[in-house]
Amino acid sequence: MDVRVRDLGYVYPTGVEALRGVTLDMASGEAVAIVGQNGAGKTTLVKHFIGLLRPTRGDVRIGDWDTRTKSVAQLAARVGYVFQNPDDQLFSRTVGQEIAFGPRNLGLGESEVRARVAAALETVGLADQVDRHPYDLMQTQRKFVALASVLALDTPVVVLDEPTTGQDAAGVERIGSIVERLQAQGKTVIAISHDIDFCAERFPRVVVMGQGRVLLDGAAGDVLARAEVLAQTYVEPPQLARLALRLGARRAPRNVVEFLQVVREEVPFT
Amino acid sequence: MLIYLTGRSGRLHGLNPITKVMLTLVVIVCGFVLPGVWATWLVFGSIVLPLSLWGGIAGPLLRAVARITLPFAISLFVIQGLFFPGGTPILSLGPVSFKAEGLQFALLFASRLFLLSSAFMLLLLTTHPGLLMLALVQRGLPANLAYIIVATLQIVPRFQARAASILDAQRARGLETTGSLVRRLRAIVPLVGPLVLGSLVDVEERAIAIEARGFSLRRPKTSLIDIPDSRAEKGLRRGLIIAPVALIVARLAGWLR
Amino acid sequence: MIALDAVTYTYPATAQPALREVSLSIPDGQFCAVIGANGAGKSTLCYALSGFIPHFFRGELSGRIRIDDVDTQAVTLAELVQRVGLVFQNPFNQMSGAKFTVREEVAFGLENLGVARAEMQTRIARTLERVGIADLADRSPFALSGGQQQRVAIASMLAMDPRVLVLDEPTSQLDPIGTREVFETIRALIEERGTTVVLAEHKLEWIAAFADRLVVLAHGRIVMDSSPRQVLTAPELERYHIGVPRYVQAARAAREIGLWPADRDLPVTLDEATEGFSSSSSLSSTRLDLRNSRNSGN
Amino acid sequence: MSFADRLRQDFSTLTLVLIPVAIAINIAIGQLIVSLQIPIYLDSIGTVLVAALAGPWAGLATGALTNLIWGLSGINPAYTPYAIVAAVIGLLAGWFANIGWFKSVVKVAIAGLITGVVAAALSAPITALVYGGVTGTATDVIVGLLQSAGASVFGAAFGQGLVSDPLDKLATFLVAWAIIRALPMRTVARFPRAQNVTA
Repeated sequence: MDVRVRDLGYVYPTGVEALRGVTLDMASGEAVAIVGQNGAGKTTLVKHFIGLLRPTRGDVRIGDWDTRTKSVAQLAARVGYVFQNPDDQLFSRTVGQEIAFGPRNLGLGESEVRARVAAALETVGLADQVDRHPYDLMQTQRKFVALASVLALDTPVVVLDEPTTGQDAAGVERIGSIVERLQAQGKTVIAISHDIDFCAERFPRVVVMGQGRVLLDGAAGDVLARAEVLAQTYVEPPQLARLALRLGARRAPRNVVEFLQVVREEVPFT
Repeated sequence: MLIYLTGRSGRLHGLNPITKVMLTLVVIVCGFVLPGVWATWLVFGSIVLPLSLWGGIAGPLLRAVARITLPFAISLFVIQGLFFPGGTPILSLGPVSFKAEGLQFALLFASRLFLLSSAFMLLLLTTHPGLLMLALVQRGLPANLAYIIVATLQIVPRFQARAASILDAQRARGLETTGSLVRRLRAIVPLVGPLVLGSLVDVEERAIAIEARGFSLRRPKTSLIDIPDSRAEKGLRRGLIIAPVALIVARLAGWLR
Repeated sequence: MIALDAVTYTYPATAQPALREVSLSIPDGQFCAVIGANGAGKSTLCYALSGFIPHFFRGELSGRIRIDDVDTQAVTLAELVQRVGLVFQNPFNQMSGAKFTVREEVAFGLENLGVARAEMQTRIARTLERVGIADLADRSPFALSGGQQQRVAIASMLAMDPRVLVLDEPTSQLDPIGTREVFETIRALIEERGTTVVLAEHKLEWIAAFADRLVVLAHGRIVMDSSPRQVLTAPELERYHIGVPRYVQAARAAREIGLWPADRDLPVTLDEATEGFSSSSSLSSTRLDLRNSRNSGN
Repeated sequence: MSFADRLRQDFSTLTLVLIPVAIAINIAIGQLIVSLQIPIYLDSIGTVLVAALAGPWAGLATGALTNLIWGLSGINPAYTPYAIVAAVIGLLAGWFANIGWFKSVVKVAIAGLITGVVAAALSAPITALVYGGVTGTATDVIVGLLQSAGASVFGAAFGQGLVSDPLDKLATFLVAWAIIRALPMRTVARFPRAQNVTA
């Protein structure tokens, strides 16, 4: 489902102007990473997608819906939002019940709820933990419970806020493959992340934000090569991109394969 | 969660917290020992009001006191005015009537509440709770007790912030928090649950954190902050003890009626 | 000097040990990093080193843990905190809650130790300066960013002057700026004071650039223990699900196709990678670029 | 075990960190209930939690301090005089937990009702002496009705308490019990009186 943001401005009740005219289009089947320093407006922007914040000016459309005319609960059927801190949502005694909460709110039947819970747990690799107490799991596993609880809503748009925080290599790998799978299913996947290597490797498109504006928006390989613009919002290019740029490349490779390609094409060797 | 007002000049802020605690107690004792409505207002007018003006907090103080005492005052005048046992009716409202004794009773208690809360507010608005606790610890209050009080004052605002994130997280999962009473009641568990569970689970890590800082070392603790205490203030405090004691004695002896 | 001798530990009410036969000796002034998949025993090791295992968590401990020849089981936790400082993931949970300013927060531990006021003031000023948060001294600890709070937590430990500092994933909840702040603080600390540092971390890039030694945990056992270079370039690293540094991956793949000299060590830092790749390049212009960009990045 | 040792064990560092959280729970839920205009208080859930997990004395401290904090924070100083009642609620809850009444829902409910009656009896003199018999809430109508039926100010205050307190403490005990059930065992097991709430 398309997400359309038009000249979005947002001023917090405290008077802080968090967004100063953001325009973005994200289509079905797209995976977009939003990067930028804390306070750049990333979270403020994505909170508009599910109606937790209402535009001060401009508008946000999720498919044919204008977010200003829909309640958060209605938007929850179209936009799944995985919060950074899983502990802000856990209240059930078992992982299974926790994940069933969202689908029940959507008014689904019990058999459908059960099927969705099972599928979501399978996806995040916690199928054998369905009867455990969420707090008996490690925080990084609880993050997967929170992710599963949103995947179970099966929304056409999925927003992930700092999904890789605290995860080990296997966890990051799993989240990456979930992103790619959602994208392959034709969903719109939007992630906020400080983990720039993760963004480069898993998201074909990167949006760079700084001081409430979009500084850069485009293919990851082009955007992440613009070290001087990234530096304005305290983002460093990914490791392999830094290496390639030092070696004289003009494109930012997203992974090892691209790195070798870039080195061969752009850096002259004997 | 601090109602302590900084940035207001005035010597009241600079007084030793113990002096202000005693002042508050004296005001409260006076208000309850002295007979009649006039005495409570006399104490307010002669002690609390001038001090609050001196401290530059009269406005906030009156606002806070009004907020606290108004619901009680309304209840008092309506309930006791109408239903006070016995008494002389002065104004009839259909089957019930306001009675003079009831209204007097209401006026007395409303006045006392006003004095009581204004004395508290005088202390709270001009004394940083951290400093207050430190002063009390230096006078023998167990440090653990002070820790609990200060920690609570810092946790409550954190709770409020977390409650806001939880509200967002659950609404994003389709939880309806407005509408019929049943709907709102149903929302309580998903909203309160994460707050209570999360904060109770966090207790372990927070205990480790203060243990790592030597919290349970059994040796005399020192203090970074030094609380000024002048000779004049010490004298003032001695004087402050005399007033309520004299009043209580007088009351018991039957000199005050 | 830290010495673990065949340490096996099981948490209460669990069946499997969290640490198995761990023996480890860390000399004074060493920066020892610990990596491993989540659940491999990193946090448990940190708690064992700082005495919270067994004193706080109880459970079953066998083997011996010594800090400077003091057996941690033979003394109380309170006595240990003067020798070992502990910093962990969640910055917020490390604020004592008992204090209203950063300065007082750092003083909290010193007050418990009974340090005299004048000495306290000197130590606090010095520590805040060292950690780079002197400008935050009068702010509320709760009004700071995660990175700033984490530095307050580190300062609070340093002020107590421990010889050993144990850090359990201190940057996992921080953004890149916060991560840099924490690592630079640790580096300065080791250089200036010779503190022994044990750091559990996931961020291989930073470990490669900073640590003296790297220990790999898997299922509660030490499976690798060597220099960061040797560990991070070893083929068996992949077995332990902790990832392989990108520069190692890139150089390894490049070596297959002749873009990285077969006889050259695999690189673990950006500088080494740059040098290696440009050494196989013929164009001097590339070398020139390299020299120009040398001062940026780490 | 001597009483001093028992106290030292009950007031472990964990308990000292738990109590502020419990007080914050009292205040947060108390305020929520007020804002929802539900005619009970539910402002001692945290107190009962502490009493069950860390014993009667920790419960007593939590209750008393909660009312002190209501005042110190300036949110509602009018609650402070009821500190004695809150302390006794904590004490009683701890005793009930000690004799094993926190292991079945029926006993928890009975403990709540009994505590409610005691609370009403202790509150009445405070309400009468400090507040002239009213509480500044909707239930004051009951005071009016009882007084018009011939009750004294004290009697009416007690009557009002009997209507609201047992119900309130019943709900409070049940919610606290539900929270303990919802906690992971690992967390519960850390507290000094964990055996009082686990089967």
